[in-house]
Amino acid sequence: MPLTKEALLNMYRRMLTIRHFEEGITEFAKQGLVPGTGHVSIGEEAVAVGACSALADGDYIISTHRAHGHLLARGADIKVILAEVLGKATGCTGGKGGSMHLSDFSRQILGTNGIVGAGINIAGGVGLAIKMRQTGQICLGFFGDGAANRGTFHEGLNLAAVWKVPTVFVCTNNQYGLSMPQCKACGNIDISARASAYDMPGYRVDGTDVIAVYEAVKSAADRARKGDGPSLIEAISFRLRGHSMRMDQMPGGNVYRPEGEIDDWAANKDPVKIFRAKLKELGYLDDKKAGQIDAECQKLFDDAADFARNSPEPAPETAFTWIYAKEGVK
Amino acid sequence: MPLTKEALLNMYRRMLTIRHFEEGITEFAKQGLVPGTGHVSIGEEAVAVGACSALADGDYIISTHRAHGHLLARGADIKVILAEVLGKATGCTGGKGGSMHLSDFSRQILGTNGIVGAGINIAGGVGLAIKMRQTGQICLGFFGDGAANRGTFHEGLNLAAVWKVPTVFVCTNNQYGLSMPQCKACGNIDISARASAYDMPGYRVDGTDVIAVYEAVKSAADRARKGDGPSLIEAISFRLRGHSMRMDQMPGGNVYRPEGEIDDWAANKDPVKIFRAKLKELGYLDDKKAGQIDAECQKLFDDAADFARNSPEPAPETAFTWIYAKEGVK
Amino acid sequence: MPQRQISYREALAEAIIEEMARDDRVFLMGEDVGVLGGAFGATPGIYAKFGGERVLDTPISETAIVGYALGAAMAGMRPIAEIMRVDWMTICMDEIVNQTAKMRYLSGGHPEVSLVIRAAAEGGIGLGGQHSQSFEAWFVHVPGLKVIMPSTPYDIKGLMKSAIRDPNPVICLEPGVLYGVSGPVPTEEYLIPLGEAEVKREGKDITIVAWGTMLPKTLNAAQTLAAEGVDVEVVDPRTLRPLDIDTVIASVKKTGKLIIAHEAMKTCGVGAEIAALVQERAFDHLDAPIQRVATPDVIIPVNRALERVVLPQEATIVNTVKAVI
Amino acid sequence: MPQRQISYREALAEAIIEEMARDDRVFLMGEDVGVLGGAFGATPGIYAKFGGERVLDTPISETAIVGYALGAAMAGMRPIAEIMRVDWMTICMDEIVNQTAKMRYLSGGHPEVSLVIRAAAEGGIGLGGQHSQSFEAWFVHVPGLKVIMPSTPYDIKGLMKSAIRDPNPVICLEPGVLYGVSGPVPTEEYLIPLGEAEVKREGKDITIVAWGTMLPKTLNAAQTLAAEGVDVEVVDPRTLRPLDIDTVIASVKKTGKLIIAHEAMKTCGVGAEIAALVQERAFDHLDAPIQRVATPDVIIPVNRALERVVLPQEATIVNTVKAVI
Ligand SMILES: Cc1ncc(C[n+]2csc(CCOP(=O)(O)OP(=O)(O)O)c2C)c(N)n1
Ligand SMILES: Cc1ncc(C[n+]2csc(CCOP(=O)(O)OP(=O)(O)O)c2C)c(N)n1
Ligand SMILES: [Mg+2]
Ligand SMILES: [Mg+2]
Repeated sequence: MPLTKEALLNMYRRMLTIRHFEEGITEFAKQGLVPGTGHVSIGEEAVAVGACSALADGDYIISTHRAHGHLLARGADIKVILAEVLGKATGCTGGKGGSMHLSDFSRQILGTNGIVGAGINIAGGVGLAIKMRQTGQICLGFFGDGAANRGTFHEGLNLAAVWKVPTVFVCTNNQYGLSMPQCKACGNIDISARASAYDMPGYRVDGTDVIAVYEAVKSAADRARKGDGPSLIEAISFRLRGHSMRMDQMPGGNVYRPEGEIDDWAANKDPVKIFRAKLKELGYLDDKKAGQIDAECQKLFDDAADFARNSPEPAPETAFTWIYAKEGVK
Repeated sequence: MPLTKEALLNMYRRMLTIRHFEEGITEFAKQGLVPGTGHVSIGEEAVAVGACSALADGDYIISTHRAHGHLLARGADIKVILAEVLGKATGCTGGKGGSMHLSDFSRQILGTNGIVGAGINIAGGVGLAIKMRQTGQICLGFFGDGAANRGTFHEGLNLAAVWKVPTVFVCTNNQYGLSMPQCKACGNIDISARASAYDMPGYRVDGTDVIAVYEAVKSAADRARKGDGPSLIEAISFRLRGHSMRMDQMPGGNVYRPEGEIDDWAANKDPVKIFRAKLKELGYLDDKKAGQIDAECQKLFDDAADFARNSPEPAPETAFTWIYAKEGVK
Repeated sequence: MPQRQISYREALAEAIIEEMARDDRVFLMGEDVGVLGGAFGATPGIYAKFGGERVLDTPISETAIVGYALGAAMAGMRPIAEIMRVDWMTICMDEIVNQTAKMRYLSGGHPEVSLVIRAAAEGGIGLGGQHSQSFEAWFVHVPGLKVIMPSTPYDIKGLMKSAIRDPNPVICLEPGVLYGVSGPVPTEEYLIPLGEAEVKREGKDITIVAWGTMLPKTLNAAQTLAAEGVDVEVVDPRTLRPLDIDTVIASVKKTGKLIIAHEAMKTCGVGAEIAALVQERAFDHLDAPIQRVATPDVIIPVNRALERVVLPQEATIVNTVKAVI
Repeated sequence: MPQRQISYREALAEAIIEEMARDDRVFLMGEDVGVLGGAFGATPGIYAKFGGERVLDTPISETAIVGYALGAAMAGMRPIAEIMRVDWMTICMDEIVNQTAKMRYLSGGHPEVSLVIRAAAEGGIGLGGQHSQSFEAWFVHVPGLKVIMPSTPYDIKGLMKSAIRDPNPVICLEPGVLYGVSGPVPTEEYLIPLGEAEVKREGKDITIVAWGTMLPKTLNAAQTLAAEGVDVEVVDPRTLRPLDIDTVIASVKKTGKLIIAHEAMKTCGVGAEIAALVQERAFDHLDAPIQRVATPDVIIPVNRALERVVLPQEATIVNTVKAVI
């Protein structure tokens, strides 16, 4: 069943919302408004939106340190997410987790992680719970090309295969793990091929093509929902910015990137541009409509920014809460 | 270059020495002479001897908890090893490491390990040192099918491939990791196939055939020595005893094994029997000669047993040594 | 209450079986927990009762064991994850410390991260340096975790049941040498709240706080000393985080003297924390410096005689008491 | 000696560069240590000097980083392995604790296991719960390891050089917030022996033992207090294992009062060990209970104001001193 015009335009909207969000917080970071750091996914929006569009209501996701896009693609409240990135009381963890710890339990977004590769096993475990509880959901676990070299990738995918849990593993291969080009970090750059080690289907898709990502994840999700077990999807994409907002500002913070690479990629690999062109080709979008959508998405961010910036700082006593849940037999 | 008659008979002697050693210590364990436990490799002798016979003097090995065979195949002193298994002062660690911590630094046997899968990275690191020092050695790292599901397998093999270290990874797939049948422990039982994830050659060989193991390891060793990097060899073999001497004696300690499996395997998969038949077929062995060799190997063990049993217990003050090396600039 | 004598491992298995019967979110996972009932036979009979759907054998993948347990807990289950020995909790410290312990906090207080991670601990079994350790101090250092270390059949049963019901992650360390030791356990159901120490023996001359393998050794030492006229009070914290320091302090206020006995390495063991707290809160009640009986900072040898040299014994306690008194 | 002002990171890089030039067995490995010079820029200039043959970028594989370093050490090299942050040493605790720390012992005393494992530690940078921890107490609990935690450019240079030459595994924890802080460092070569504390400020009224980020805060507090007539002696252990307790005790015998200040969580931190040792060995010299200034048992928040609420500050020290005096 091909995606409708409306669905496609919604996907475009989501991609653009992510883009505006991350360009916006990059500015905020320069102004010193972001505590710590944050990792923008500019250039990777098609993976977030393609993958999340393939999910049903009630499906879970588990994500990484580079997660704003996943959260927004999955429908989390942009205001709450932005407030969290700014460390405000109205953020999803009241400013205590920041950009690396975003979640929305009302939407089954079970959280992101500051430890690379830690989410893979957690996503498998969510799949295990789904299977044991027979709820018909699935879980989507995002991770990066760098994370794919951690032992947790191996243990997590193998166990998922053994137990046939309904988890879809989505690797955003943005070609770098911090300063490490993917081609120097592993013996075989084809991460999807590792799936065969676990007798699991593996797909390599163009991560700048939101529809390709959608289709791959959709079929993996269908398979998982039917009880046929996990899949691994590798989406080739491009990190158009520095590793983190902090490092992007640091002198030498991008020293490891070949000269011209970012410009070249921005010109040729930008998924938003690519999708916009595609939608125009399909006749779903013209310049006017594109301008309108752009303005809408910018406004979403601007409203969120008003909300977040005007939100209170967390009260000092909140530093001590949530460490333990209250006891009590349930 | 095919193996000479002499070489083959020496391999047979080594296999038989291991067999007698492990049957002997099993008896000792029943008599309560073995502190803690120990893991015999009865049924897996062809892997130890085939692999170690493919090494040159000066090559390193790193091994596992199930290591007596590797040590003896590599030429360690049977007396010292037996003394260690019995926890005596004359053992290779003076009775402090026991069966799981055997080594012979004069023969580049850098040790065995009580932590499943921990040796894989260490073997890679030894390979790294060889490469940096350009000594022309190689390192052989043994591990089990169970260990292959640990994250260290993934991290260790990937990095070996990236750095092209001269390490040969040998997986003894004896079909079980403790009570866990290999077929239930991983998505794809073909461990050798995982090598492709690292763009490394992977071979699956019959681990009851000492010559097949020798040949596979020899070609991997040659490749490593030439600077072409690591390989993974999976040798299919059969654990003809319980997981450990302790568990073999425990009621229910073998409950997980299908009825008749051990007898069946002992009848059909015993590498010593198989090799003996082969040598006879080749005309290298007759019953008389076989009897002689058997007696020789038994005597090796008996002499070692005399030595070890008559060796002193470690002195109490030795409990406190070797924790730190003395400082001093070298 | 009617009582029976059952072993530590039977009491542990009973606790798990009762809770699995009571709450179908509870399940057991780990290496060899299935038909084998645990590599140390710690959990017999559970698989026979509940089968492979709720007793899950795993591959040798310690990061996956804890990571999956955590994920399952976040999606509403209440896993009991066995890591065979605390020595290889080293492999999954990220999953325990950075993930499980912090997940509720880092998720805005939303999920109940209700799971138990169990492991055999301590030595005395001739298994050497990588199989004889006790890292309770590491876990006690980590906010977000609770830590129990029960030493009797009665305590493991009552505390394990509470741990399974607790809405927080609980680390349960089980002294491996005690699995086969029997003691009285009621036939009726009971719970022991986490965070309550027990005075295992009343006395007036000196307080000894002891847990793990050191608890039975301390009780024996107390008997020996009683014959010599020294009346020892023995306090078993049972839960190490949160630590019931009040019970310890009340005892010290009575006796004026304190020894802490644990099998873990002396330096930076939990004994140091108890000593620090007691000198802080009962400074004027102490008649003598607090002493610690613990394994000196060594690696545990396999040879049984050497192992006895390094692990603290009954005699070590007796001698320390005599030196303090 | 002629001195210059250089930053902590420059001093650290100098130490490594000098030792790599001196001994070709020494090399550096870890994530992003190559052209980037470390994710926190902790090791600038080393790659430019020695290139990819001796400065090895690794994949994100913490178990391989330490395991390979260990294997290389066993085969005669002297690696310096960087784990970017101590928070993810959780991933390779088996490699550190069961392998590296015990390898010499479990190999019959044969190999020199000479390697350094370095990591940034502690918070104060707004990076939150998984990026702000300090686990020195865990490593101090492990026989076979040495642990250093230098807080000044002078100390990191002299101690790092000694650590690289030491025939044992050394864990070096570097307070991340101090990388950019400058201090005097001689131009000539010098070494600081492991295991020697330094009295960073002499005083007669009270002793404060402090390390990591707490050292500069304590020195500031001491100045504030001096203005109010309280004369604080500040002892920096610099090496936490082996700990130079004698210097601490000598100071306590002089002042009669002790505070220990560290950023790690209070419960089961190294402060507990020092308190336990001092009350044991200087019981009669203590005029007041030993106090600990540490992070209360919480998870570190990202929000900078909240982070300041939980991490101990100069004022915390000043107030604690006033309460004790
Ligand atoms: C276990 C661990 N090691 C290292 C880091 C530091 N670090 C944070 S992000 C990152 C790169 C991750 O690469 P990848 O998985 O490809 O994700 P990307 O950043 O490209 O989205 C590194 C090394 C970390 N947070 N956790
Ligand atoms: C990390 C770790 N997990 C679990 C154990 C307990 N254990 C010891 S041997 C073993 C089975 C290992 O299986 P495999 O690697 O196939 O080797 P085998 O015993 O078959 O030779 C297990 C689970 C351990 N020692 N280390
Ligand atoms: Mg990446
Ligand atoms: Mg096996």
